[in-house]
Amino acid sequence: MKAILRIKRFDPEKDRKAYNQDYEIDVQEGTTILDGLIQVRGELDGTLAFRRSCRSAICGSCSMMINRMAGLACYTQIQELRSKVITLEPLRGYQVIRDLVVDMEPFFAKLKAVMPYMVHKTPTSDREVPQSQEEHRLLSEAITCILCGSCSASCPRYWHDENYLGPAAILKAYRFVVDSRDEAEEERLAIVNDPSGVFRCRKIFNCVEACPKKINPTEAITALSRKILSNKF
Amino acid sequence: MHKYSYKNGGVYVWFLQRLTGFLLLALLLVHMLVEHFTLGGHELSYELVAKRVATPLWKIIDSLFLVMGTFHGLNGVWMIASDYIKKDWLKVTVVSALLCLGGVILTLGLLTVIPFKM
Amino acid sequence: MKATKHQYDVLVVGAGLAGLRAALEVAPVSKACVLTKVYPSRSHSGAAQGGIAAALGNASPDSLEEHIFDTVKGSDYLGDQDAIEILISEAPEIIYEYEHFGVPFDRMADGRLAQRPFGGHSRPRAVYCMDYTGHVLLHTLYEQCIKQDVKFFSEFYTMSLIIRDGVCRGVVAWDTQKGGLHVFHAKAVILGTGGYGRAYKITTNALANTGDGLALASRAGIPIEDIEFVQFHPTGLYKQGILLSEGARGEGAYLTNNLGQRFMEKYAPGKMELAPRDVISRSIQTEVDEGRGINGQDYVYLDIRHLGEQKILERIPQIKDLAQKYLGVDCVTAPVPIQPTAHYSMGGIPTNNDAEVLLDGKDKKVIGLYAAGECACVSVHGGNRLGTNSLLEATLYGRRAGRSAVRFLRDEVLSSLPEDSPDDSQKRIDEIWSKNGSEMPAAIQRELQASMTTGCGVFRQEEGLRQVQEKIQTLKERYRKIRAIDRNSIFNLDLIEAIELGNVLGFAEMIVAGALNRKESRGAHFRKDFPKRDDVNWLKHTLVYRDGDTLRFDYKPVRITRYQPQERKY
Amino acid sequence: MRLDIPFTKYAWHSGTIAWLLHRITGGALIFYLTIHVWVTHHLGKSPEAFDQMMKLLMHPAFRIGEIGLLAAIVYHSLNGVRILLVDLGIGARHQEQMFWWVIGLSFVLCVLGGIELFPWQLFDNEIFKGLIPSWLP
Repeated sequence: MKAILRIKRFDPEKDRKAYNQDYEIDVQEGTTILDGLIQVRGELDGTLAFRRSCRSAICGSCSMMINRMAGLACYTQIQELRSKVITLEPLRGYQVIRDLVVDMEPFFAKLKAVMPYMVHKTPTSDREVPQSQEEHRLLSEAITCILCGSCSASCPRYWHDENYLGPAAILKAYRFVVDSRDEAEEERLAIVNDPSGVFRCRKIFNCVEACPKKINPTEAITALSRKILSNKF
Repeated sequence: MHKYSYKNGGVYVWFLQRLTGFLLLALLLVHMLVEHFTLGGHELSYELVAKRVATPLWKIIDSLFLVMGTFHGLNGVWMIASDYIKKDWLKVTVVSALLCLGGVILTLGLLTVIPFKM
Repeated sequence: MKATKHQYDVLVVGAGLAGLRAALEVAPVSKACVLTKVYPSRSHSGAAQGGIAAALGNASPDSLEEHIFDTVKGSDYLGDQDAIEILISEAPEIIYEYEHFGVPFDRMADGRLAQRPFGGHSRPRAVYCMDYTGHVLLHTLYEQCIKQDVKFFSEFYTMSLIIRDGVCRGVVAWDTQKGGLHVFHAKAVILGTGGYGRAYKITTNALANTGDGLALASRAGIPIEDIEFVQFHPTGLYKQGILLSEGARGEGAYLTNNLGQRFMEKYAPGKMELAPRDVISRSIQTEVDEGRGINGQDYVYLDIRHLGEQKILERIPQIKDLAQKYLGVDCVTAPVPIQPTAHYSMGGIPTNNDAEVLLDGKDKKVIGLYAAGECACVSVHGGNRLGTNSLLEATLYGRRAGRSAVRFLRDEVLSSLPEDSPDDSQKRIDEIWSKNGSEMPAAIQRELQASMTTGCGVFRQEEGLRQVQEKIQTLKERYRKIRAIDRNSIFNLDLIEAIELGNVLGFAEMIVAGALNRKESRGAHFRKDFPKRDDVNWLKHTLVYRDGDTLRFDYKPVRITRYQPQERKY
Repeated sequence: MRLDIPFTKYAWHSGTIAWLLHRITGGALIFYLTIHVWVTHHLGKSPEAFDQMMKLLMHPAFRIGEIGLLAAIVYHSLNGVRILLVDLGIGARHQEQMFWWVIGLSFVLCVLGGIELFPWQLFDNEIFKGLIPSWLP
């Protein structure tokens, strides 16, 4: 079977405008978009640039717009899409570096802004800090985030506001706020209670649809909102 | 880069928007029950409406409805606008315009409801 | 083209567990930075699933001695026992340090860390977080690096080490995002560059795992130790090679052949599915070779059904997701097709117990150069690594590398930077760009991988290895005529892939030569023509030097302290 | 460079539709509220003008407008409840089902209210007489 990848190309050293280029590739059962891209690079056009690494949906490198929806190239099978022509574009809401490669620095900068690390204020013993299985279960979803950026790239609020923390960063804050061992809840809530923080979420749920790890960032955002509110009373 | 850490990023407004939304819905149900079922079946006449509006309880209810509706609505408009506006001066302009509009609606509305006599 | 110059106290190359852990040691006390060819959170340590070992004795009584013995026995007595002892005795400290860093390890009912059984370990001692252990460890270390404000150079591809007169003075790196060479001048360099699974067709490794660190070292005249020992993970997703954690078998999964038998009772009756990886991989391969693969094909089943949906979702959700996504198999209702897949390199850059790189593989150090993790060979894994020991080794020896570097910095002045340092890298880039050949790098890589998988896989023998050797020679010829059409500097994947292919070809040649050279079977290295272990002649480490196009072998003895070699039976 | 594809070109999920409809109906309602307050203020003092206005409002065009108003109120309210449930931490995992419930319920309520509000007098002429079922009011 054949399929066409319609890839948004842009090379800052040559092009003034982005343009679409079509590549016809062979598709078998199980061929992913990433396999298709590797085929294009290996056989058709060596100048195509994209990020890739683990090809098993754990590193988060190959996030891009697939048929106008943010997702991982390695986690999307071509036959599953049921379209003859598949459009591939760089992630929305990010600066394009070249072809499908975007500048992730603002994304990581936002992650850094939410104090994404465990804070112990009371000294710890040389053994583990105890945690019950119920407390641990609260984390089990948020810790699987791979920081691929698909959620932020799917969020209309994120597209229009370069300051908005976005689902991924807020989810990271949530992961520490609900961790029974962490002791910096107040500081972190103050950060996400920014004019560009949790209250800018518009409950569009695109992030939930886009997440390759099936995480629900909206739930995390509302949980933080409620925590901020209840701390005010 | 934006510095994230702010004491109040809109938690009260966020909460009020949800609270007023909920109360508006409750009042709307009361309104529907009274207006269209108890009084229903008739064509609306000045007399019927005026009799209701003139009672103090209804004055309070109507005023509440007006105040909350104006807040909920104009804040909603501001939420939509703020998603797209990036320039500070434009933000200030839009907020002032919305506040003026809110003032006009509230003045006109309250002037209609409160002094109303049969 | 003029290279941009930077000056630091310590450079860390690679941002996996070893690199990040080393960075955490050096960053607070010196001017340090991390160079990584992907973003730090993308490193392949994150793909580890099952757990990290330490004899905490939470789930059952345990002792350091048992862990040490398991590791020594697992290594087929090729592991250096003093290094293993360090690894095992500092393991609990590493686990608790991780826990304090914020790793969300799974818990027992009483709030202590839960532990699960793992292949080759006689006790349940793998501390884990579902089947995302590597992922959470990597992200936690990255978070700690953010806390320490570690400076990262993301998407910088390190092209060469600057070593003059046995002193490491920095590295030359290519900025993938913007293009251009950068010279990083430093007192100390720590390598944590990971493995080389991309030499094989069926592999668990990422597309980025092209063994660049080994290439850097061997080009600088440093030998590579025990490179013939390539671990094959028994349970890779059929055709994809994607890792399905040993944690599944730790939780109780079965391996079955086309007759529905749990065939491991023939090969390791004592341990069944929890035998070490080399044993299970060979068993699967034997079943397949003798026609007992499912439908006569080259795979067997990993059967998790009896665990029940709830336990699967709680303990191994990622496996369920991967099997569903890539094979369309729901492991709750159907067995998952699996095959052995290239996973880990026991060998690497020779280091001593303080993670200092050894110029002659024995005792002469390269001043200011350290290595840790998969790219290094201490050697704690010997002929075969036990599952969960690698995360431990990467972290522990990453930390030791960092500490050694800090000790070294105290009384060290910055040695001068050679003027010609970027020239060699520039020459290599120019050379690739000047080629106007017709050979597709992707085709060369594909043929190499196919040839390595058939000729230098789970089972090896002279004839097959010779064929691979010849194949590699022709591929190297073809590599001289490759086509690299992309001349841009911004995100030039063509250039990087061409360089990586050169690296892959280089160490593939070493693996095959090493495998041909070692005329015995030990651990993961199994020669059908020499099926017995030969302690008289081969209880020693191999060191391979590269002198231009030829390879030279040297050996060093195994350090045996407590446990004398005996027959290895499970 | 930033490629800004219009947001309408992003894949449409139910959540996007719910969000857009909520904004559109909300905008319509605040517009209505403003007009409503304005009109009642000017009519509030005079019974004659009020009754005249009521007559005008019986005009088919206004009745159909009122059905639109009803639809807007019903959808905005029900989806408001959906958002409230999400914000309360109850509904974040069921937002899609809730969206279809909102659409379904809105439809039912609009049909019921629409039958009540529809200007059936439009059909009070020879051409349509035969077409109207006898059970309709």
